[in-house]
Amino acid sequence: MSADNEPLIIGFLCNWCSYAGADMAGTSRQAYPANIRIMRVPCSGRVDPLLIVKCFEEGADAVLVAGCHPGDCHYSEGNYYSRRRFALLRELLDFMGIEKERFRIEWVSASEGKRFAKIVSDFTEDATKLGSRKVS
Amino acid sequence: MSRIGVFICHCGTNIGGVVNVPQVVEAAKRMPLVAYADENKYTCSEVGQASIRDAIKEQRLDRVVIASCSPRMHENTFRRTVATAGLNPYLLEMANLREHCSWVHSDSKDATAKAIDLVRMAVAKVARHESLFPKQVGLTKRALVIGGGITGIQAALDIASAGHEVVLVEKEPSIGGRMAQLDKTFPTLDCSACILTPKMVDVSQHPNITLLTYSEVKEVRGFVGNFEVDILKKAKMVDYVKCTGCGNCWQACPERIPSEFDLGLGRRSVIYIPFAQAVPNKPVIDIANCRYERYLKWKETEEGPEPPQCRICEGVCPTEAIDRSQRDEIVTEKFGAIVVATGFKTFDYSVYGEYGGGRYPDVISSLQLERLMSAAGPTEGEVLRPSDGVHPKNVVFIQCVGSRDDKVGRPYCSKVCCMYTAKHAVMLKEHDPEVQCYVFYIDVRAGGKDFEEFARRAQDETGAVYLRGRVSQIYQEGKKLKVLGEDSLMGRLVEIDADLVVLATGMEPSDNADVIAQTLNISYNTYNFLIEAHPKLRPVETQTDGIFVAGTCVGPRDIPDCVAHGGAAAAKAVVLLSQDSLTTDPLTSFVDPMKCVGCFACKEVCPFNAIEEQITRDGRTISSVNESLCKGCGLCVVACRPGAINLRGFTNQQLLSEVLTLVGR
Amino acid sequence: MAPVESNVAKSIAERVYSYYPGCSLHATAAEYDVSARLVCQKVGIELRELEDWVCCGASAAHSTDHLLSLALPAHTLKQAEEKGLPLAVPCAMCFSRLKFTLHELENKDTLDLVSRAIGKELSTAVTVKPMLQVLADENISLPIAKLLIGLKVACYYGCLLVRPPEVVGFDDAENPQTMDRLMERLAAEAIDWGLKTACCGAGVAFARFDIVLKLSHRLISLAQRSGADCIAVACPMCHANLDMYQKDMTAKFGQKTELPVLYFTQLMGLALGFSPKELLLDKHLTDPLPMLRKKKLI
Amino acid sequence: MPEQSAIVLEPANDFLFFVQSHTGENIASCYQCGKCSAGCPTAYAMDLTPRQVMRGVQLGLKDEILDSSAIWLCVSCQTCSLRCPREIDIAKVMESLRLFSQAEGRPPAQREIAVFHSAFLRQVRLFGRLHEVGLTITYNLLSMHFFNNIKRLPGMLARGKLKLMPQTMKGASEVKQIATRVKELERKSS
Repeated sequence: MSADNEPLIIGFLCNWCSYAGADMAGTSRQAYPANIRIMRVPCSGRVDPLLIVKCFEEGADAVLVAGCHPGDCHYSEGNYYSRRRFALLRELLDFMGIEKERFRIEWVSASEGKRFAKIVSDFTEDATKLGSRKVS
Repeated sequence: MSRIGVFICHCGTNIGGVVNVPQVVEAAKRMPLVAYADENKYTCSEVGQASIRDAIKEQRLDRVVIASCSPRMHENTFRRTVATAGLNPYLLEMANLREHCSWVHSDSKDATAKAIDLVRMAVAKVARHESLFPKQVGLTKRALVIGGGITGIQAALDIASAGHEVVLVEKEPSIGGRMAQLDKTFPTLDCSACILTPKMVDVSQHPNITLLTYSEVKEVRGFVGNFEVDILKKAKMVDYVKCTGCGNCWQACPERIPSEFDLGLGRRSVIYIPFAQAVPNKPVIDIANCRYERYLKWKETEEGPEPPQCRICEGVCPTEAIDRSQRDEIVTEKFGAIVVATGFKTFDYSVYGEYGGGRYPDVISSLQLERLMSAAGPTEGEVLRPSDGVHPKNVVFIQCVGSRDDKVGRPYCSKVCCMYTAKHAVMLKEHDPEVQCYVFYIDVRAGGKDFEEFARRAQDETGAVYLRGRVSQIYQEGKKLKVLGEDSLMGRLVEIDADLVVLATGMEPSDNADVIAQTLNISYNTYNFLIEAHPKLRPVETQTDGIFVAGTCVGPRDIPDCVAHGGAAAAKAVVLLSQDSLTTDPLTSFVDPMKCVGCFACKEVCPFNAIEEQITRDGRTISSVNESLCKGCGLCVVACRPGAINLRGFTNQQLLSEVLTLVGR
Repeated sequence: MAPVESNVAKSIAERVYSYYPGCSLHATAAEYDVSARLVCQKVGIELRELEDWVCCGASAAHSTDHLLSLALPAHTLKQAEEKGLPLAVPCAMCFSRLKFTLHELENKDTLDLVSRAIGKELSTAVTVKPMLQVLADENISLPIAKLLIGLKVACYYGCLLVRPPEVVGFDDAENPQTMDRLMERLAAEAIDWGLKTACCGAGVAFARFDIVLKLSHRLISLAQRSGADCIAVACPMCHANLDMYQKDMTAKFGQKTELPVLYFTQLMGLALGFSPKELLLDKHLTDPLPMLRKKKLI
Repeated sequence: MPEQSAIVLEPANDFLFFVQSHTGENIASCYQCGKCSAGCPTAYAMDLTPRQVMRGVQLGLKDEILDSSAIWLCVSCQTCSLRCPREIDIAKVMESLRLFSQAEGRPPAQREIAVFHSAFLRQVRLFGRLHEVGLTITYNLLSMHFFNNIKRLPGMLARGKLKLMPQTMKGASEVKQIATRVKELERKSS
């Protein structure tokens, strides 16, 4: 892992809104820092909190989960579950000694390329401030 | 030991211009299980695809990673490519080097580093891919159409004419819907009944259509191609086999109550057909209001005074068709596709206290005016005002009643009011040249073929005075109605003494639109309008396969749009029904029977009721996934505590391995 | 409207109220004050006037000084709060200002600011009711001595009693019924007319007399043409505007404008057997006595 | 009517922003249906109808609005706010505009009304309660309509409707204190 991509951010993007939103950022050339590594999942509701914990455990500096706006879920209610789950997770992270600012959940629709770029830029900036996590 | 081939695309300079592709190729070659790596100028080109096919054969590759554009762009293309080379199409994984990398990063070094990571993730994931095979399921080649308005009629006729059986369910005693209540239609002014009635008759005579009037859909089970529907057939108390529709009964019936069809302006008998051209042209007994039924009720308890026994209808019926033994019954039918066309009702203007809240008899809705103008209406086409039956001379129209008004929770535009009001202005003038119409509007929305011309006609030819402003108050002053408005173009207040005020009430979904949506498991918005799968590209589909929506139950529409919409829904249904079997997407979740403890947490989160209970040989009740219903969202996977459920194409192991290749040491 | 019901529900138990007459009732609207006290006494409602109530500031304050417009009513609300009784308010303007203040005090910052302004810790735990609502309570039995049979009353609510609904939470804003029902309980006929909540011109009487004349005349003439024998009001300002200037109206608009304007409490008083003198019916500039005699009600 | 030049629109509409942030009302959402004006009892006497006032704010025409007679002729009857289909509290906006106009020390377009208000408050500040005879006299002096309402005084006095001497009470001192505290607090806030 090259030093340039620190902080390393892992992004879980739902296939229907946010992944498409990230594509839109591309087609409209909305530049953002290269730190994020995007994984495609069918729905933000598919992202297992334990997987997030695993990411941190393995040394990721920050994790972003992005899904359809509440109410717009392709599977009608998936993002409601993720919203509740990850609200809890943030608290849990703190408890585990991982700053909860390192984890974010955002709603990005397929048309919000600009917004996606902004979110990633801001998040990268904040993550940089928090510094890289030296896992023992 | 699998052999993975990696193909990296330059996409001209789109990727190659930023990402150092050769470097990525070299890195790929050093990745575990990668047997071959190569680059292409344009992978999606025929040349590019050919090179992949050749490589698969020559290098005996059993898995493929293509690092190019977004999988949303070309995944299917490349699945076909590897398939033609004899590989299972699901043994492909893509890395998005364009939209997610070269197009958003300018620093070549960073971009290349990221590209390598993305490829590494894809390789790690594809190594855990399995061959997947779409399933085939059979289907019932019958369609259910819910709602017998013009939209449902059109859909039913089209599906039936394509050779499929159709059951048309209508909750009223007759089909025809709102259009049957209209007098004339804009902008052509042809008589509504004259163009609708033939279609209604076609429905009743079509060999492929079964018409169930006075019936409602109660429950829906199953999935696309294989729906099972419970339909409630309300007791008509009339044997339609014997009944000839001679009309003796409804003429003889002594009871008269306000007619729903005439919106309270006229009265109807208790054994009745809603209107003269009703289809079927056979009556039902409105049990709640029938004297004899009331007597029978009394008989059970004998409390209170004995009501009169009537049974006149039975006396005058020449064919003894009155059948009091009838009871509500539920029939269950099988369908492959369902078209929902439950239509609209007009906004209840009584919430507008400032317009009298229904206190003033001469403040009526546009639909009521239609009944007054209709030759078949309560006044035989004479426009007489309800209070004293005189011909109104000064008529004020108020637009946007129950539209574009947050105050009453209806911020949307109902689309048709501007046009039908123009129509009313024109027609009133034809009815009585002395009539002067005043139309209070906010904007005249006349988008549509010949609409603007028609809207102009109301002003240019019939001299209707259009005033730009919303009326604030109406109050009775003697025999006149005082109407207070502002002409916002002059910035001056306007007071009109009107004989009749017509409120252009907006559209809202029929009662229980939400209930029906719930039974069908399709979504609806805050106003209970049904939500289409995509507002532009999938206007008649829903998120539930095999269920289609059409007409005003989706949103305000005029008649031509409804007919087109109904036709479109029919076409989609026919496409579905004309298949011999249905292919299901294999990217579904599946249960490991050994791990499942039968807690059914999965069942609770599943939005598609795809989780079914299954009894194992050793007698345990566990979940199993109905793969025809599963859409592969993966909610169940996360909900499953023992980790018994997994999602094909996105298994826990696959996601984990992606993460580990990224951060694992 | 939830607040209404809850108030009504509470008032079943309520027979004792703090009383805030307001400036007008100590002067121009004495007859409202007197009749209200008499009627309450008769039906067993005890009114305890707040000792040190101050002016509500009326439209003057809230048109020119927002904080003052909250501080003045707040001072009165504080007294009511200390008394721990629901507050009965005859004047619609006062009622409106008190309700507005309560509404504004929902906001924590405003609460603190106003508390500092009046130098006392405020709370919003005060029930404020218009006299109309207090007396129209179905649970209060009316020992009626004379039924007002044959009397056609145009009930006039004006603006401030019913608007804005989310603030005052009383009756229907477009077609209120409280006074109509009350009049029917007295066997009078409440006529249905379209301007029961229209504005009479309110506070501009001094500055733009012409406006008050025009607006009040519109009301009176509609009531007249709708066959009313009198107008019943629940607001001193409405009463002043409708009652005092009828001669000017006749002069200005030609046709004779003459329609007695009574406080609803005076009509209740009549029905409950008080004499015109006790009810100060002779204090109005438009004399109601001839009409009442004609109707054989006195 | 003075000659009018074309409206010059500023790209940054400070006035609209100012009014919206101070009232918390979304004036931009007004679609000019005029229901407010149609139901307004005093609109007929205004130089701009309430709808036009909203439009003026939308376009940032600060002077036209703050110098208009409309904002002073509004009697706060709330009819507009009750019926606005865009749920704008127009009466509240009008009230705020009056306050802004005064804060800028603009001469009120309806002098008498402003004078009445201050006369009224003067009474309240003096006695804690309103004293109508006092009010009438002060108003007439300030507004220089010396004989306004005088012809009605005898009739009202005869009917004991008016007391010649103001009633005083403990509250009076209270009100003075409140008024002064209010002034201080306002000075601090501004």
